[in-house]
Formats: sequence, C-alpha cells, structure tokens
Amino acid sequence: MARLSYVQAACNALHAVMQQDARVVTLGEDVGRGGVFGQYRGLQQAFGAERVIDTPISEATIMGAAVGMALAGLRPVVELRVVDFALCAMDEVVNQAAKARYMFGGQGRVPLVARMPIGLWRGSAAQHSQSLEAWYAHVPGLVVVAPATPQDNHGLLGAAIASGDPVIYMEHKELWGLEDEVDPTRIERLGVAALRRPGSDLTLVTWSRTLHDALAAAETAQDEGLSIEVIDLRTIWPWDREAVFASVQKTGRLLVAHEAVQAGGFGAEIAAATAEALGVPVRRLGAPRIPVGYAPPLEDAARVTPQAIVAAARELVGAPARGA
Amino acid sequence: MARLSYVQAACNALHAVMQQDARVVTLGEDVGRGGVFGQYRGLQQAFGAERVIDTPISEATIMGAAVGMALAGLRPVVELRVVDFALCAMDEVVNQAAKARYMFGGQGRVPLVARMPIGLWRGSAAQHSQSLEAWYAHVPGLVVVAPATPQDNHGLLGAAIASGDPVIYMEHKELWGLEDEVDPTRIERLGVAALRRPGSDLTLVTWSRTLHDALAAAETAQDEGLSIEVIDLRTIWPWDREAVFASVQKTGRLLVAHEAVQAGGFGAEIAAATAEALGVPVRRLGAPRIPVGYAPPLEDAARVTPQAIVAAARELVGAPARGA
Amino acid sequence: MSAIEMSLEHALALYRTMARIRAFENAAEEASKGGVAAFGASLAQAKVRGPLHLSTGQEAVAAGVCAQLRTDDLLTSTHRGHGHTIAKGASIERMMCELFGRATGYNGGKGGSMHIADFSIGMLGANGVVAAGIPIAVGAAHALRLRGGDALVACFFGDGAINRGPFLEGLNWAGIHRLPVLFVCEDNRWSATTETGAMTAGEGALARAQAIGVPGVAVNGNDVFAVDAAAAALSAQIRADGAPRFLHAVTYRIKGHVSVDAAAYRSHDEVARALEQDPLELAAIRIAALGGERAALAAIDAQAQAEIAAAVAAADAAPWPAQSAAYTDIQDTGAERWRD
Amino acid sequence: MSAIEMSLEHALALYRTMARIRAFENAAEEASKGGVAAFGASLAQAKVRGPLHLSTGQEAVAAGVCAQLRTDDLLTSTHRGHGHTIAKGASIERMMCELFGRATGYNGGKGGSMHIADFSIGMLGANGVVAAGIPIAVGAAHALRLRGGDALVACFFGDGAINRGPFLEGLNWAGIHRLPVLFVCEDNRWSATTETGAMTAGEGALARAQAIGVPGVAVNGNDVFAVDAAAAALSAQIRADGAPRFLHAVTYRIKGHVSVDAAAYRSHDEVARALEQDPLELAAIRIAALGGERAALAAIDAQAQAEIAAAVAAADAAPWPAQSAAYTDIQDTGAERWRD
Ligand SMILES: Cc1ncc(C[n+]2csc(CCOP(=O)(O)OP(=O)(O)O)c2C)c(N)n1
Ligand SMILES: Cc1ncc(C[n+]2csc(CCOP(=O)(O)OP(=O)(O)O)c2C)c(N)n1
Ligand SMILES: [Mg+2]
Ligand SMILES: [Mg+2]
Repeated sequence: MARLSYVQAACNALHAVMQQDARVVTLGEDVGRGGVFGQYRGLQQAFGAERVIDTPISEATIMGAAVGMALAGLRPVVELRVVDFALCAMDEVVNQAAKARYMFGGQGRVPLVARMPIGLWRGSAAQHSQSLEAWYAHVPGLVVVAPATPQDNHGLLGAAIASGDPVIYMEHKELWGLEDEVDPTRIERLGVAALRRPGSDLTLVTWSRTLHDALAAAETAQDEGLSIEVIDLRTIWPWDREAVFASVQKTGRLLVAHEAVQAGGFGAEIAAATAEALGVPVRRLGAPRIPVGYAPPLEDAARVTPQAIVAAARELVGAPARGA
Repeated sequence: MARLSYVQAACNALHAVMQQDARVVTLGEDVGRGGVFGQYRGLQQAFGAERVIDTPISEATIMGAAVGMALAGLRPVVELRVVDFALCAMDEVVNQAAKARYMFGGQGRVPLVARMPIGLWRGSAAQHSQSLEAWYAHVPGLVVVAPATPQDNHGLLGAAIASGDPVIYMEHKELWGLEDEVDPTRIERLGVAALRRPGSDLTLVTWSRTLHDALAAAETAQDEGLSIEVIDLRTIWPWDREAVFASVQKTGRLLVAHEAVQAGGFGAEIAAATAEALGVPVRRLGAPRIPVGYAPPLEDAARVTPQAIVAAARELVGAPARGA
Repeated sequence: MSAIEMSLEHALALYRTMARIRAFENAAEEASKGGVAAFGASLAQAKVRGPLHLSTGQEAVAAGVCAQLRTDDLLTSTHRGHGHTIAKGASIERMMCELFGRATGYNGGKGGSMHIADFSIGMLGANGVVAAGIPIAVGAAHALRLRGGDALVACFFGDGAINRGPFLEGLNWAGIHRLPVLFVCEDNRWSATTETGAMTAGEGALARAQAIGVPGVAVNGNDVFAVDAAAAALSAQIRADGAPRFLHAVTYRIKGHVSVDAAAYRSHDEVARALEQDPLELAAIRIAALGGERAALAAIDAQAQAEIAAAVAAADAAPWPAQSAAYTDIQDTGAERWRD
Repeated sequence: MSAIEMSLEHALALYRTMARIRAFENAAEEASKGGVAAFGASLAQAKVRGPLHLSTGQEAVAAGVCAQLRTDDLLTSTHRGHGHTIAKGASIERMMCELFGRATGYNGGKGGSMHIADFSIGMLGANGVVAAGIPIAVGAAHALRLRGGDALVACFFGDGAINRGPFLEGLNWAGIHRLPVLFVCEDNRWSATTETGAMTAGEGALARAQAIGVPGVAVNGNDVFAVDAAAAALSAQIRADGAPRFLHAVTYRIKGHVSVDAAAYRSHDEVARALEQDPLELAAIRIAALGGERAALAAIDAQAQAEIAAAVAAADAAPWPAQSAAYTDIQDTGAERWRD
C-alpha cells in the first residue's frame, strides 16, 4: 500500500505492465517528457524511445498507427490528451479499431488502450471540457472505462491493457491530483461496478468525478433521513446490469448522475434499461445541453453538484416506490 | 404535386433554395457530376462551379471550410457521402460547427446543413452501414434531422437550410429510390413529429427507414387486434416531446424502434424521458451491439424487422398498462 | 533487378499474377450485376452484393510490387484491393467465397470485397475508408522494427488519398521514425466520378512525398517490369536502411468506380487510349521480345480461367455463415452482451 | 514596401503594436498565476483561469503580418492568439475582460483566451484545436471570393500544426480553388513540451507548402520589418491574382507552453540565446538607425503600460455574466430545450 495520486497510480500501473510485457508500447504527444499531466513520467527513461514513442501532433495517425501496431502483435497504450482532441481520430477509433476484428472475421485483433481524459477542467471552456463516454458505449467493439479513484486508475488501467480489445480509457482531468491509498497487487476486472456506499431508499448510479459529488450528496441526504446507495459503474460498457438491478430491486428507485450532457448521455441507457426490466421510477441528472462556458458562472451551470443530486434524490423519493 | 423519389425530392428542394438565396452553396466530393447518389443532379450546370463546389477527398476540410463559409456569411450545404466518412470530420462538426456561435459569444453563427446518410445498404458491411444520430443529439449546438419520406426530404431539407444553425441531415441510403407524391409548396418545421397512423394500445416512436417497417408492423398487428399509433419523429433533436407524451398519455405504453444500435441509441433518451415523466411501461428495439456484417445472414441480424417490432409490441402490451 | 536482366521465368510469373487478377475480377464483376443500389442499379439478388471496386487495367502495380515482397512482409490495401491480395499470395477460392459472403471466405462472410484480408500471408486488410490504411501501415512497421529483421510494410493507396490528412501525417511519421514502409500511390487518375488532377494542387504525389521527407520514384504503372524493377530497388533500400520510400505508379482505371458504374462522366477516347496500354498486352509484347511464346501466355490465361471457374463454383456451393456468427469476433469483454 | 523604404512612422506603428501585445500578455500572465491545474499548479482563484498561451517573443509575426491587413480582411488564429487579435485592431480592454471571464468581454465570458474573437474587425476567432483554423480560413476565403473585391484571409498556425492533416487538406484546397489566403506558419520551434524539429520530416513548412502548390517565402519572424515587408509582398500578390501564398516566420517561444509551465524540459542556453533576439529590442535598434529616438519608444512603452493597467482595472471591476447567459447563443431550433 502506498499513498498515490490518481495520475501517479496510472503511471505506476503502466510502468509495471511495460516491465512485464514487451509487447506493450506507449505513443502520443509529449510522452517523452512525461506527458502534460505527468501520466508518463519516467517511462521513456525506463523503456527507451522505441517503446515510449514521441509523436507529432497527428491524432489520426496516433490512433491509426496504434491499430496497425495492434494488428501486428503489439499492445499499444495511446495518449490522446483529451477526448476533445480524440475527435480528430474518430475514423481510426470507430471504423478501424472497433471494427477490424469483426470485419476481418477474427483474423486480427486490436488490443489497445486509448486514453482520452474527459470532463470539466476549471476555465478550459467548450473545446477542452467534454465527456463523451456515451458515444463509445454505442459503438460495437469498444470497451469503455472511467475510473474515479487512484486505486481504480491503477487496477483498471492494468485490466484494460490486458483485455485484448480496444478500450476507451477515460480519466478525469479534475481528478489527477486526488490522493488515496493504492494496493498495487489488487487485480480489477472490467465490467464490474463497485458499491461505494450502501443505502436503502434509492440507488444512485454514477462514475468518474461525479462519484465524489454523489458520495457528498449521500452524506448530506443521510442527515435528512434519506438513505442513498451509491454505485460506481467504473466500466461504462459493458455496464454492470446485475449490480445495478440487484440494488434497484432492493431500493425500488434509480437515479443516474453524470457530468456528461444529460440529453443522449449514458444515463439514458441505464434508466431506460432499468425501466424496461424493473418498471421502477427512474431519474437522470446530467449537464444541460449547453457547451461549457469559460467564466465561472457559465461553467458552473454545466456542473452537476452535490446539491442538485440531493434535490433529484428527494424528488425521486417523493414519487411512490415500486417493485421493491 | 408530383411523383418524386426521395433523392429527387431533396435535389429539387436544394435547387429551389439555391435559386432563391445566393448565400446557399453546396460543396463535397463528386457534386459536380450530380453526387454518387444523384442528390446534386443538374445543380452545377444550373449554378456554376463557384456555388456547387467540387472538393478533394478531404472530409475534415469539407466540413471545416463549410464552418468558415458560414462564419463569413454563406449558408453551405455539405456533402459528406455517408455518416461513416463524416467521422473523418468530427473535430470540425463537434468542436467547431456546434460550438462556434457559443464560444464566440454570439458574434458569429454557423448556418450549415451537413448531409451524412445513415443506415444499412445491402452488402456494404461495417464501414458503410452505421446510424449515428444519437451521437449528434448528445452535442449542444446541433440539430439532427432524419427524413423518412420524399415529402419530408423536400420540406425538411428546405427547413434545415433556413434554420440558421448547424443541422446534421441524415438521409437513409435504402430510401433513395422510394417514390411518393410531393407537394413542393408545403413548408415543414424542424422539431415537429408526424403522426403516421393513429392507434390506441401503444405508441410506437420511430424515424428514418424504420418508419416503413413500423407501418408494416402496425398493419400486421391490427389483424391481431393490436392497435398501434405510429409517430415519425423526423427531427431527432430537438425531439417532439409534446407529441410523444400526448400519444403515450393516450395509449399508456411506449415502444421506440430504430435501426441504430440499441445500446446507447437515441431510443434510450426517449424511453428514459418518458419513463421519468409519465411512469408508463417502455420498451426499445434497436440493432444488437454488433458491427454490420457483409453476408446476408449476418447483415440481417442487424436489421430491425416488422416481425420483431410486432413481437416487441405484443410483449409490451402483455405488460400491464399504466398511466393511461 | 533491371528490366534488361529480367529472366523469362520471372516475366512469366509476373504475367501469371496479372492474368489471375484479371480473371478473378472479370468473374466477380459478372457475379455483381445488379448487386448495388447506387448509380441507379436495382437491388437484385446478385451473388456479389454491395460496392465492388475493380482494379482492371491496374494489375501491373499489384503484380510488380508484390513480386518483391516476402511472406513476412506486411501489406495494407484500399477499397480496390483484389489485386494486392492475389499478388501477395492469397487463395483465390477463399477470396471468391468471401465476395460471395460465404462461411468459407477469408473473413467468414463478415467483410466482403471492401474488407478482404489474409493475415496468414501478412495481408492486413482492404479498407473502406480512403487513406485509412496509411496510418495502419505505419503502425505495423513499428511492430516489425521492434521485432527486428528486415521485413517491410507495403502500403497501397489511390491518387485521391493524397488529398486526405492521413497521407501527410503518415508519411511524416514514417520519415521521423525511419520506418520500413514502401508507400505505393496507385494513381489511376480518377477518384470515384472526379478526375483527381483537378482536385490536386502542386506537382502531385511524389513531390509531396519528397517534401515530407520520403524519397522515391515515379514509374509507368502499366509496365509490370518497370514496376517490378522500381519496387526491387526501393524495397532493397528499405531493407538496407530501414527508412521509408515512395513509389508513384501511374496507371488508369479502365472500369467504373464500382462494378455497376457505367462511368458516363468521362470520354470514350480517354478510355480507348488507356485500353491501348493494357498491362497484360504490354507484358505479352515484352515477353515475346524475351523469347517467350504466345502459347505459354495462352496456357497461363487458360489456367487462370480454369482456376477462377473452380473458385466461382466452390463459392457458389459454399454454405452461408450461420446467423449466430453475427455475434462473434466483436470483443471479449462483454462478449455475451449485445442487446443492452 | 522593402525595409529600406520603411518610414519612421510605420516603424513606430509596428513597434507600438508589439509593445501593446507584450504589455497585454505580461499582465495576463500575472493574472493567471495558479490558474491552471496542469503542470502541477494548484487550482487557486486566479483572475485568469485555464490554459493561457503567451506569444511573448513572437510579437513581430502578428505585428508585421497584420500591418498589411485591412479591416475587411479576415483572420483565423490559434490557441496562442492574443497577438493576432491585438494586431488586427481589437480593443485591449474587451480582450482583458474576456480573459477575466466578464460579461463585457468580447465573447461575454463564454470563450476566454483560447476562443477570443472580434468579428467586427474580421477576427474570426482563436481556436483550441491545433490546425483547426486552416480549413475555416479556406472556407472564409470562398465567401470573400463570392462577394468580390480583393480582401483576403490571414491564417495563422504553429509549427506543430504542419504535422496535422488539415494542413495538407487546407493548402491543397486553397491551391486548386485559387483562394485568397495568406497562410502564416508562426514557427516558434516548440509544440507544447516537444521540440517540433524532431517530429517533422523533410525540409519543413515552406517546402511542404510549395509541394502542395502554395508558393511563399521564409522570413526571420523576430524582425518585424522583414515580416512586414514579406507580408506586404505576399498580400499584394494575393490581392492581384486571388491565389494563396505562404509565409514561414521563424521565431521562438520565450515562455512555457502555458503561462504556468516552467518549461524545464529545455536548456537555459537556448532561451538565453533567443532572448538576445527579442523582437522589440531588434526593432528598437532599427528604429534608432532610421533616426527614431529612444524617448519615442519609451513613450510608446509607457502608453502601452498605462493602457493595459486601465484594461486590467476595467476587467477587474466588470460584472460576471449572469448564469442565464449559459443558455443563450447555442442554437435557435430548440433554444429553450436544454435539459431533455
Ligand atoms: C474518407 C472517405 N471519403 C470518401 C469515400 C468514398 N470513396 C470511396 S473510393 C473513393 C475514390 C478514391 O479515389 P482513389 O483514392 O484515387 O482510389 P481509387 O478508387 O481510384 O482506387 C471515394 C471518394 C471513402 N471511402 N472514404
Ligand atoms: C488537435 C490537437 N492536438 C493536441 C492539442 C494540444 N496542444 C495544444 S497547443 C499544442 C502545441 C501546438 O504547437 P504549435 O502548433 O507549434 O503551436 P504553439 O503552441 O507553438 O504556438 C498542443 C499539442 C490540441 N490543442 N489540439
Ligand atoms: Mg484513383
Ligand atoms: Mg510551435
């Protein structure tokens, strides 16, 4: 066990995997100097410039080259800075990485991890603040992971690299500095949610940075006598239906909260699937359908706050619980 | 009134708008020879190569140039062949077109129509068959339109060009040849659904090519004594909540059917919103989360059929209706 | 190997490759009639469905380049990839089965013509997206270099692809990382219904490559011996120093963009002139000069015809993939989850 | 106008533009301390938040190019766009208000430094995505041409941008359509924490542009008179024939990538050498040679300082945007629908 930041935990995990598996390489802009967020600190010194590969500002080719590497037997970890810039590589992600194995009838596979951090990042405005996990969840062939804690950023990154499929790995820019105890020997599995706080009145499903607001909200609600069970989805696709349904069967109500825009967000999938399967009351809370503004009052309009989560939970419990 | 194909109806609408408004220009690959699907037949002859602009195979710049044109006062209609290739222009669609007006505080606007046909197209496999309307619905700043009939492809294209916002305009590749009577004087508004068939037992919301399967399904179901109300959404964002909710309040049940992958499809948004607002039973029917295969048996696995729609409707009605 | 030193045996081998490509595509074209709804054709029950892109008239590029490749070399292709696949050594029968969409095809019916691949011989796939193979080739070259040895990646793309961003990005990348890639611009002068020249500024493919730091040569892409010689020189350089090279092969697209495209947008004269430069005819003349007999070529042609006829019969008789196959080869994580 | 014929008045105007940019960015830098969470800084309550990219040391490029632009010319910029915006004629006070995120800023607080724009003077916006301004410039040039007249678009981008696809696509496009665009590669030798040279194959920006069909020249980007003269020549050519031109301006990024980046990844020597080529100092020497007095420059500096101090005070006193403004300027269709 060691106290590590979210960013250092991932860096350590990558270091360990690269040491064990010579097929693992890392490529992207600025990785040689450790990455602009420090996610690759020390790796080029440890593994050399042939395995920790500096690249031009060529997102399409960063991702496309990773597909070629993977088809030819490597296991690339791809640095794309932020999900907003990953949009410059969408053909390579969606038409190539996600489909190659299928199109070629299983002759080739694309084991790669594409890191594209999501989320707000104080004062970064509309082109550096998006959360697009719902997009990738919609694309057959992709796995989508969004860790919320240092421990998960260690364990899930390792699991993602080991998985053998293209994994869209979404860290959160406002979590880089978050510190916690990390057990580097703990193995995580993709597709398994974490119960972060037990409760009985409603199930709150969330992921990434919003987990921390959800926990704060649950604490506040507790004082009002409202018992919220908090589930951290961790893997967005495949999402852990069993864990969510088991909790909702107990509590009788579902609230999904995420930082992404609510309209067409992945909360819709979870809410719809739960309503279809269990017929219980469901609610979502995501950002309004607005670009993220620069000034704090505008940016704050796009933030899902603990207060808003408590309010949504209260409203949901006001509705009659069913199915429990 | 004239009998027109879906493709000719749009071509006529564009011709009429270009005649009326000198700011409207068209750009894209092969437009000078009428477009590979015939959507631009005769336009370069009529309006010249400065307004019907042939372009290199440069999707990013086709879309980016259109943003520049729009910011500088033109109203471009952008040809992107199919939504699959539009992925090569995702930065330009999402970071530029959708956000420019907001980022610049309203100083500039981006009135453009980006045509990117969706859908299956017999034997075209994984990279030419996607339906990604849910992606764009999730992006603030974008309007999303998916016409299902020749009349709508005439009226909605005109409305899209007039709208003043970036509109993602999604025709369906298997509808090009569909013929029907078209009244060229009829004005359509974006955001308004069409009631295609009244019914009383459940509301079936759909759009694009699936409308035709939905109508066939409703016909079949009628023989079994099941009365299905069919709503053609036409505009995916903003979707016509009022029309859908009014219908669901009457029928007490909602089924959404679309050709896109079900997981994370826009059906989830409609189902979730309806479950939240009305608490009625909801169901979705979309494609399985698989890439589209080439061979007919594989491709057919990705098709939402009238039979499957009837089965889903039957199952939904088996569930107790609430809220009606 | 210069054209002068060309052995008759090698010349006949090049001719044979071209003859097999020609016969394969003629048969595929025949089987595709009515198989695509674009370009006004109806959606009939053709044996080969969807867009079918023929490389008729361009066979010398595939044959000449691939003659210089080894099995451990890799190859990325385009939407117009039958020739590259055959020339790299794929089974014609399994290719035809794939075009027919049968379970016995290379991709089990999942890919069809636009995604044909044979990983066992290093053919990493055709691609439905213009220029998409370029970054993939570059990445594959990284893998080769880490593995050691002197294998290379041959990366084919069309003249239209040089106007897409990945052309710049991929060549620059191969240049700075000194990767063993042979870039082959198969310049057939057309991009779908558009003449590429009018859409291309500057001096064209080779000048661009050189400015981006990838040296190379231009060659008559209808002369299989010239292509073969150029590919021999460039691939030897790549194997020696590990750095990328560029081959600009100028040829012509005899057929329409897809098999059902009548190509009414271009002049008969232009096509007629191109037909006079048929790569098989040109090769036949040269082979005669080397002392080859017409009968030898006729035998090769007949053999190719027979082989293709057998492939068509086999494809026709082959089973469809089971519908359950639609749900495999997608991803391992969550493999059983395809409806939620 | 060649450097020799340069009038003292014009020289002082160029210096003034540079002095105002320098003063503006120094003040913005000061106000941004602790304002970005990257590079290890904490998320304190700075007046200017988020990534702030300074063009300190590069002022001559903006000043020299924009001196040749008219109000009806358009301009697209990058993430490092303060200089271009000031040189094109924007209000320093409204810019500072925008960096402070206030309602009185150019974008009403919606954009900040990375999206600063002033459409009233043809400044079509900074851009947070590398190379994204290139296609936008090209499209804007189509609009100018359809309108008639001899206005042009100045399109700024960095040395890192020449490795992204839109560089190729946009230049090719401007070439084939003969569009009035002045492409300006502002080559400060760095791309974030990476030296661009090692990531760039071939002879660099100008050679690439020429191979893609856009002629141009290279210039010492720290010599404002040289930039001014080159921009004068190129813009005159563009106005005369309507075709694109390329200016490769070699300069240096004195500060870190963003204001809170200490840039420890490069040598002190390198920075020290660059500081000896400070464009304001170089200009001062040349102005002295033209007969200008040090006092005149000191007065300009003082004026700039005063102007900036007033802008900072105004920005500090200006109101925040109302939270309701978060919901405007998005789209008309469905404008009231932001939660469903
Ligand atoms: C990114 C992208 N844009 C457009 C298309 C449609 N398309 C398919 S082939 C083709 C022409 C390609 O021309 P070229 O690269 O010269 O190859 P050729 O067809 O001549 O072999 C086009 C535009 C595509 N497949 N991908
Ligand atoms: C497409 C894209 N990739 C990466 C980034 C992150 N980024 C911001 S500025 C920058 C360096 C740009 O270098 P250059 O073009 O030379 O401009 P400079 O910063 O030197 O002015 C990078 C990589 C981005 N903004 N956009
Ligand atoms: Mg071609
Ligand atoms: Mg730079």
